[in-house]
Amino acid sequence: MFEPIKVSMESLNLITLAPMLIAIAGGLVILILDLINSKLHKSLYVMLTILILIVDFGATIGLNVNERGFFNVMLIDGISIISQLLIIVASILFTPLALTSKRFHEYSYPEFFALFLFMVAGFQFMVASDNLILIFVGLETASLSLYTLIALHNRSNSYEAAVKYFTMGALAAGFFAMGSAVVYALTGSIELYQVAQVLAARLHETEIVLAILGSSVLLMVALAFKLSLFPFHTWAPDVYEGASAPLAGYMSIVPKIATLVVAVRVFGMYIDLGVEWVRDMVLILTVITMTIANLMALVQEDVKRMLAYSSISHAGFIMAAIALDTTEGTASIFLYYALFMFTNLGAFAMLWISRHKVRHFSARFDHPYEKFAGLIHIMPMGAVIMALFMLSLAGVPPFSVFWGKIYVMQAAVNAGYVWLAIVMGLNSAVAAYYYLKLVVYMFLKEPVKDVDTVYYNLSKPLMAVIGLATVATVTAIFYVQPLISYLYYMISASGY
Amino acid sequence: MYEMIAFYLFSALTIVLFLITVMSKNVLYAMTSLASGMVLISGFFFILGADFLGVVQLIVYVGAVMALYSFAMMFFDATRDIKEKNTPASLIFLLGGLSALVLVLMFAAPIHSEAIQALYPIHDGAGNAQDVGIVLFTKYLVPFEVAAVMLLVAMIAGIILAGKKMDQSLTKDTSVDAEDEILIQKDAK
Amino acid sequence: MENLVYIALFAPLVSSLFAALFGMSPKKQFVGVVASVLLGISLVASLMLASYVYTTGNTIHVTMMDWISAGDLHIPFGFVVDQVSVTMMSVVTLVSTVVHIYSNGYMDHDKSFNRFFSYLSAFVFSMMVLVMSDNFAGLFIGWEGVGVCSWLLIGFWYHKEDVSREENPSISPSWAANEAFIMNRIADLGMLVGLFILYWNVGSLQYDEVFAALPHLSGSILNAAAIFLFIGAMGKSAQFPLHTWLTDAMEGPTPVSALIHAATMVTAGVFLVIRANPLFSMTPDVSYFIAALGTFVAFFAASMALVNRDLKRIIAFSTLSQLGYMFAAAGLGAYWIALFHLAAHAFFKALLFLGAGNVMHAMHDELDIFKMGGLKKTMKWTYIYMGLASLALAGIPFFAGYFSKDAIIETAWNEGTLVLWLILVVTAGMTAFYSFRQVFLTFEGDERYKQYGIHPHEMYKYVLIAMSPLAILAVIAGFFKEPFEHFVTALLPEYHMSEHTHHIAWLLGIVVLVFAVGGIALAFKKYYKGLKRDEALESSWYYKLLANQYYIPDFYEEFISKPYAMISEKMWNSVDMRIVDATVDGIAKFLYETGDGSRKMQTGNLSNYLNWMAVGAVLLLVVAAVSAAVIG
Amino acid sequence: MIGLSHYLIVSAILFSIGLMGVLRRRNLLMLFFATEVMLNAVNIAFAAISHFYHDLTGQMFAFFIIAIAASEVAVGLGILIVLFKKHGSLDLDDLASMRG
Amino acid sequence: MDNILSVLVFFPAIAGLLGFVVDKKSARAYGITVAAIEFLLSLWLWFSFDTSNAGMQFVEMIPLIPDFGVNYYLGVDGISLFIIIMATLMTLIGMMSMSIEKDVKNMIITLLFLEMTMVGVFVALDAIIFYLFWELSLVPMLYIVGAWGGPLRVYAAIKFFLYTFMGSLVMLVGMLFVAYVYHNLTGVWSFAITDWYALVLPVNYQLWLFAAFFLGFAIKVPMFPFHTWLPYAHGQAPTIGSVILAAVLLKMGTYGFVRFSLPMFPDASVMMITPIAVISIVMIIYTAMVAYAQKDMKQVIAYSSVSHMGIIMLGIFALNSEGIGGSVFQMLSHGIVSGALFMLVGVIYDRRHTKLMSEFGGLASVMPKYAVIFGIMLMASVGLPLTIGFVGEFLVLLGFYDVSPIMTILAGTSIIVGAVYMLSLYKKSFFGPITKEENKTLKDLTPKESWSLIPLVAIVIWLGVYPKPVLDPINKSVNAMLVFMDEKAITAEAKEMIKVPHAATKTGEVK
Repeated sequence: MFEPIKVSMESLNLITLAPMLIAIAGGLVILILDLINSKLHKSLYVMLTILILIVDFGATIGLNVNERGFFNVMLIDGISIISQLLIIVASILFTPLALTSKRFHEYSYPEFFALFLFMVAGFQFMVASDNLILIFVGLETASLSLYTLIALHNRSNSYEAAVKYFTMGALAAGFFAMGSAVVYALTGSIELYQVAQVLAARLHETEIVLAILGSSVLLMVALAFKLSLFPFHTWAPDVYEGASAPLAGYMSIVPKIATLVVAVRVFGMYIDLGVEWVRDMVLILTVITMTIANLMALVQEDVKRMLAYSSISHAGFIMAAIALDTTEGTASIFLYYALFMFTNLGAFAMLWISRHKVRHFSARFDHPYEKFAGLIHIMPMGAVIMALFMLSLAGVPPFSVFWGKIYVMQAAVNAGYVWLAIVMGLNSAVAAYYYLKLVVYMFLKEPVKDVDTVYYNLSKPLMAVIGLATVATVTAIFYVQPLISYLYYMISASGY
Repeated sequence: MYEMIAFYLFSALTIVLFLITVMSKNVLYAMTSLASGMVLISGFFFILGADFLGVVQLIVYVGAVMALYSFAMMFFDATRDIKEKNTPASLIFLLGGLSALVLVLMFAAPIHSEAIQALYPIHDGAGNAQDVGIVLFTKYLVPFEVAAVMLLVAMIAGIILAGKKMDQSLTKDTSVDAEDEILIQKDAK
Repeated sequence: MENLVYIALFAPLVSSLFAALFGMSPKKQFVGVVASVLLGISLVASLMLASYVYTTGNTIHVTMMDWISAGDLHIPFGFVVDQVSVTMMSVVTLVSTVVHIYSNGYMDHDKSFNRFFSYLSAFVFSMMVLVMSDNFAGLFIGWEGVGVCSWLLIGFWYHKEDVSREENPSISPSWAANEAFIMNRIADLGMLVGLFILYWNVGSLQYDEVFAALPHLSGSILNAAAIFLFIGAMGKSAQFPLHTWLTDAMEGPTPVSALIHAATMVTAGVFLVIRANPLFSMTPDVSYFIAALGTFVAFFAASMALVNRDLKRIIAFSTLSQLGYMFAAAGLGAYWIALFHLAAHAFFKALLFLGAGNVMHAMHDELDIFKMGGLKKTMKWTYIYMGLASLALAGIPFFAGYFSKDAIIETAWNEGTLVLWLILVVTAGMTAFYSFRQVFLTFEGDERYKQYGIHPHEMYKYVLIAMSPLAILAVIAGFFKEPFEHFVTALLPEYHMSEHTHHIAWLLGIVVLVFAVGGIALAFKKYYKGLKRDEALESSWYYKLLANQYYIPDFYEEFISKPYAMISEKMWNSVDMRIVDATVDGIAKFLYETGDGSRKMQTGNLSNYLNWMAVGAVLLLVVAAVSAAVIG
Repeated sequence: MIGLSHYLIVSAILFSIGLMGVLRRRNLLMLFFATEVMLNAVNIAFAAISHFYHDLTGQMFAFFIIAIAASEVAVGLGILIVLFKKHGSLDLDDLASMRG
Repeated sequence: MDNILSVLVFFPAIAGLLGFVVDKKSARAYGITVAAIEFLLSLWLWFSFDTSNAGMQFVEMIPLIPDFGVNYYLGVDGISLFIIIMATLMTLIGMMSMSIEKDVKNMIITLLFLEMTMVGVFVALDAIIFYLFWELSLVPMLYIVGAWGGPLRVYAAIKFFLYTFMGSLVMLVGMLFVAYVYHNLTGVWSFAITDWYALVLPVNYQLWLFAAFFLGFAIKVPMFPFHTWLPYAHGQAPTIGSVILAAVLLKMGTYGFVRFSLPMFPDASVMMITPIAVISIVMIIYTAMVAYAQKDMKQVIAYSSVSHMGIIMLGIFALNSEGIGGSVFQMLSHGIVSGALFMLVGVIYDRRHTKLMSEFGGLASVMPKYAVIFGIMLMASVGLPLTIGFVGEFLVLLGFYDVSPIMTILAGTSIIVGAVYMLSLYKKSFFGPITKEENKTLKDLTPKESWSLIPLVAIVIWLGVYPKPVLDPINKSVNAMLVFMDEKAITAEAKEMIKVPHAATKTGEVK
């Protein structure tokens, strides 16, 4: 009884789908290759993955700003492009870390790379839509892949990590679904641009204030879990510890970028509508998060766990920018992550190359501080690079994270939140302590044990990644300008 | 009228069944009640005119998911009573109660607005499956395909995680390193 | 003439630097000779300048270079040679030259011979800067410079150990040096403040500009400036209550005591008052206070000298007492008389000290006059010199002291300050007594030193010859009073006795003379035949009070030094470490412990994690509900 | 007459029951059951809203939630299997080697 | 050479990088050569400096992040010129006298990087660049204290780093706020200090911003009660570390006040005169007393630094040409004198491995040269005329007298209490008999030590006798600053307190 539906190819704007399709197709190619010949070496898959990601990158960067595609499900605005680019760059940096000199379980699976590419596609979908369904499905695709990748490291800690992450993720998914249901109930739509319109009309209805606030809370719980905001952060240290170092580094960046994009879209909408309560909620959560995580990081005995807490703190730090709801604030998020990415991945890569299969230094930890004691005497170059990363994370100029930090703080000041900037500053000072602790161990202490080389896992590709990260960290001052102007252009173009 | 009876009946039953799922010490009871509850939920879907959804609910949940769970239950040998050191009941009821209270307060409000126009309206004359089909394969084709990828991921994940290859871990085995690899950078010093 | 100014000024500096070159080498006789010659050159230059100024009445003003200029402040290195400064230059260089020559003999066994000359010449240079400067800042340079040299020279025998106050009232040379320096610094602060007051009100520190501007200033400012400048003078000239360092300064080698702590440096305070006479003449209240304090110190110091047993300390107290006389004169407005007494005092006091040095040299550094006696046999010339000097000091007619000191006493009468007059007269008697007590106990009577196994010997000839100019001047200086008055009053305000005073001057002179002779007679009676100790007297409270310097050093020790040390200790231990630093560490510790505490939420148990998540969610929901209720 | 609120309240109650289950359970398998309860509760809400707004979006969402739930089960059980092989237990309390 | 400032900043850093290649045994010679070249370059800067110009010279400006207003913007005026020269000089002298045996190469490289940051702070005219060097200077210092220090070195190093870091982050927020205000008013982003000078801020903004900058600078100075990191840092640092720390790093704080706080917030500065003067007086007297209570020679000098920094602070807030000029001069003098004193303590530490005064006594007998140089430095430290220490202290007290006579008298007690602890130190260590057997055979200064100390002695006396070549350019820039502050001040009170010297008004020296 229905008329045939006529849809023109132009109106579908399929190009908006191209980046994700490339990643998915790449994943399928890897699976098929494995079916054809199961003896192929992992280096092939690594390079293939990188190539696919490069093509993906090319496809993404070629997208036009502010296009919608496929019945308005796809949304290619400025932040979707830049976040996709960041995701792809981080993934490209991550991939070569598979080429360690020692063998680790997950890389023996070609499926690892396929799952990885599906995960990237999932994140890309997540950021490239304002439809809660697609966001949810993308999120779950990525998350399910991620759980698997964690578990594939194949040792007791990684199962534990996967289970914790998975279970809490399932609960968060419940909250996301419920939040979407409330939004849907309020507006009859789950596409944020429609939601915003309807909500704007309904804001005056006092009876449904609770529902509006409640919807934001439920969505917040789900996103805060992903962003590891207090008190939804509890999984993060354990999962980082259980996962392999590169994956932990990856987790501290890519899922957060993707979730931040969603958060910008969702909470930006609420704040734009004038629901100040949401802004307050975000501010309170972020301030608590950066502070508590910092304090807990102070007392860690393991570098990786410390970095986990530090990542939580950084996430809180940057999430605060959402509450500002200014173009600068939003730009600062991406600037920060663009700069933080290299440093943090570099730091985790440094941990990765120092990873032993047997724990020489501590019964529980892979990377206790003692392991790095006196590193300056053993491997001066390694110590210096690690120290650079630590100083950068601590926000010492002129290293990369500093520029992100002042840009965020400037955004806070500009938006009238001077107190927030001061809190950020003081938190950075506290944070400096635990980063310094590692520097102190490396430079100021004598080696504890005379075990074989600390950088047990070193290989040329890893050196290349670390070298790249180092260069990016040190020379940030020279590329911040183009980065800022690009980000600012993209974000203001998409109206945030 | 029928709708009302059905609603209250289904509501009461699902609440009880899910309570059993949550409270029971026995996996078998919990799972059975979960399955029954899901069947009743599909009943809600039918009341609400979402026939296709009801069918999918029956097939996927009651059929596939519960089957998976039963296999898992057998694998884990979890037919015995479960001994759990549960979280203090007071905390659970406090949190559960509070959340229920706030959510109920939220939903008790006149959340429904007549002013809202349906974007993808249900056509009264047509079957639900047709309506769903048209929307799913136009507007929601992309999510649908992504869901396919997601299922593929789930499949691969299930296969490799449960596979034999996971039994032996290269991550912990230092003996495999010697034969490796082209990319070795020997002696980092 | 400018060259002469520079020669007079820099010859001592050259001497000092030359000696410093050999400062760490063993004794080199030529160092002493060269130093003495250079000082002689300075003396000659000074005398030539003096004669130039005397004959022409012109003053010489040279500006060498800029020193400090910041904002509106401009301080040059400028030197002025006028009647006052040339007098001081002549006195300083004369005494210095004698002391330099004397030191060649006195220090001949000291292994730090060269170093000594370096310090001594440096002192002379500083003193020359002090007296020659044409501005207050330059004066302050010299002021501090002599302070440092004094510190170096008092502590010359730095290697001596600290001993208890009972054993040696000055504890040790290094202790005495520090005491002198720090006490002077207290006064210097006053002086600095005086400078600041002048600068901010006048806009300059040049003498001529300041003095020219004084009439435009208000009385309170003038008073404040005068008071603070005088505080500075009190330190250098060891006026009560900053006097204790002077006697302790006797720890230095005796030539140092002669030059610095008798003839020159300690008179810098008097010099300052004389120099700044336009200021002090405009502040009669302050001047009167100066006179009163001077008088008090004259008596006060003399009283302590009465019972002291230490040869050098007696002379030191006497110096203090005479400084009191000078201040009395200056305070009463008789600036030229003060200056005259300053010069005369320099000669006979230096002589007295050098004589004491001879005795010390002979007695192997024994200073207790109770252990001496009968030295006249071996040390005839020294006896003569010291006798002459004591006569001059006692104010016996026609010796230098008679003219200068009597004039002061006369001034006190003339100003109608009879109380001051009376005290000064009594003090004159006491002065005569203690001077001759010392002379008799040292040179006459039984030879008590023998039981200590000391074999005294007379000083070298050339040393004795070198001392002779001082002896001659101690005798004859008084006769130059008239020309001197004429000379310096070209610059200083004239001071004339009133008609009435002039009329009874002879009577006043006789009164003083009676006291002086009475003092000598008493000393003769008690001590000429030898030492007879009077146990009853020595155990009396007043004797003890005097012998212990009115317990003032003990008072300072108990109520200033020790509390200062104690408070310092407290400040460090209790305040700095326990409060300030502990707060900082406490904050850090608090943060760390908060971290440790909040880490407990990471139990590792998934169920707890889920609980946290639910708690967070429910809490947010409840807050949302409450807020909604509030908003709605 | 049964309105939207009725359905939504049922959904809310079921959601809270699921939440209580998540909080209460220490056995991972049973915990997964509780998450299923939560998702199902949401499905009721979506279906009801869809019905009252005459809008298909809600059904779409519910449809995808079912798909997601199914995938989660697959992956979750996969992880549980490796965990069980390793630990021989599904009790959460045995699973706390990483803490602090 | 117009880009001499860039050369000055980056020459040591590049040399430091190349230094990794240099052989360990030649590292010291390499370092000294580089430092000497750098010093000569800084002297060249002085000779090509136009002393008649009160403004910024050798200005370099390259946009770095134009969208954000960050430029590579360098320049010197009379105020910073000599601090730069002092920094290069003290680095050179410090290296010459260095007695470290362990990891000399690392030390040299660290020092060269430190030199870059030090010079950078004083030439930066862009707040972000200033902040960059400011923070970066902590890192080499952390390493120096932490790696070559005493038993508590790690604690001391971290305390130093975190304390300063904390303060400067608050300052950073202040900078960002100024930039924000500037942007609001002009529509342009700029972090250039010279642009900021043109901002006339309302008084309440000034006060808050003053407070933010104050925290950053005051910790660095260090002002009471933020000073407790200093004794630890000095106590634990190796000699070279203490020398650089005391000579240059502390000056960054006071320089910051002169460069930022005064010209940017003239009204707030005037309002803060009394509180800051009170703190300064507490610093002067209290820390002098604490210094007197110390048992360790180095701690005495460390606390004396705090006391002297109090004088400098007081002079800055005299807000007249005498006071500020005196302060800037006192920065130089304190740099050289305390640097020398730390080197001197290092000399004895190298011989005896202890710094406790009770371990010594009578050193003047066995080490006469050492005692002489120590004595000269001591006299300079207590502010003896004709040494470098007097000029600054005199001008500061003179300048502040105009603000408050009573406070000046209280602050003036520094010449007394300073003498008390320094003389007591000298007496305890150098005077008296030699009580310890091991002190009897101590060697006097080696040629290496002498040759590093004698230039300092020469400077101490030269600038004490003839400070004009240094004081004039300083004075010129300070006068210009005062004229400018006076014009900019909003409140009548501030206009009255900021004293423009007649010299500046007469010649109409307006920037």
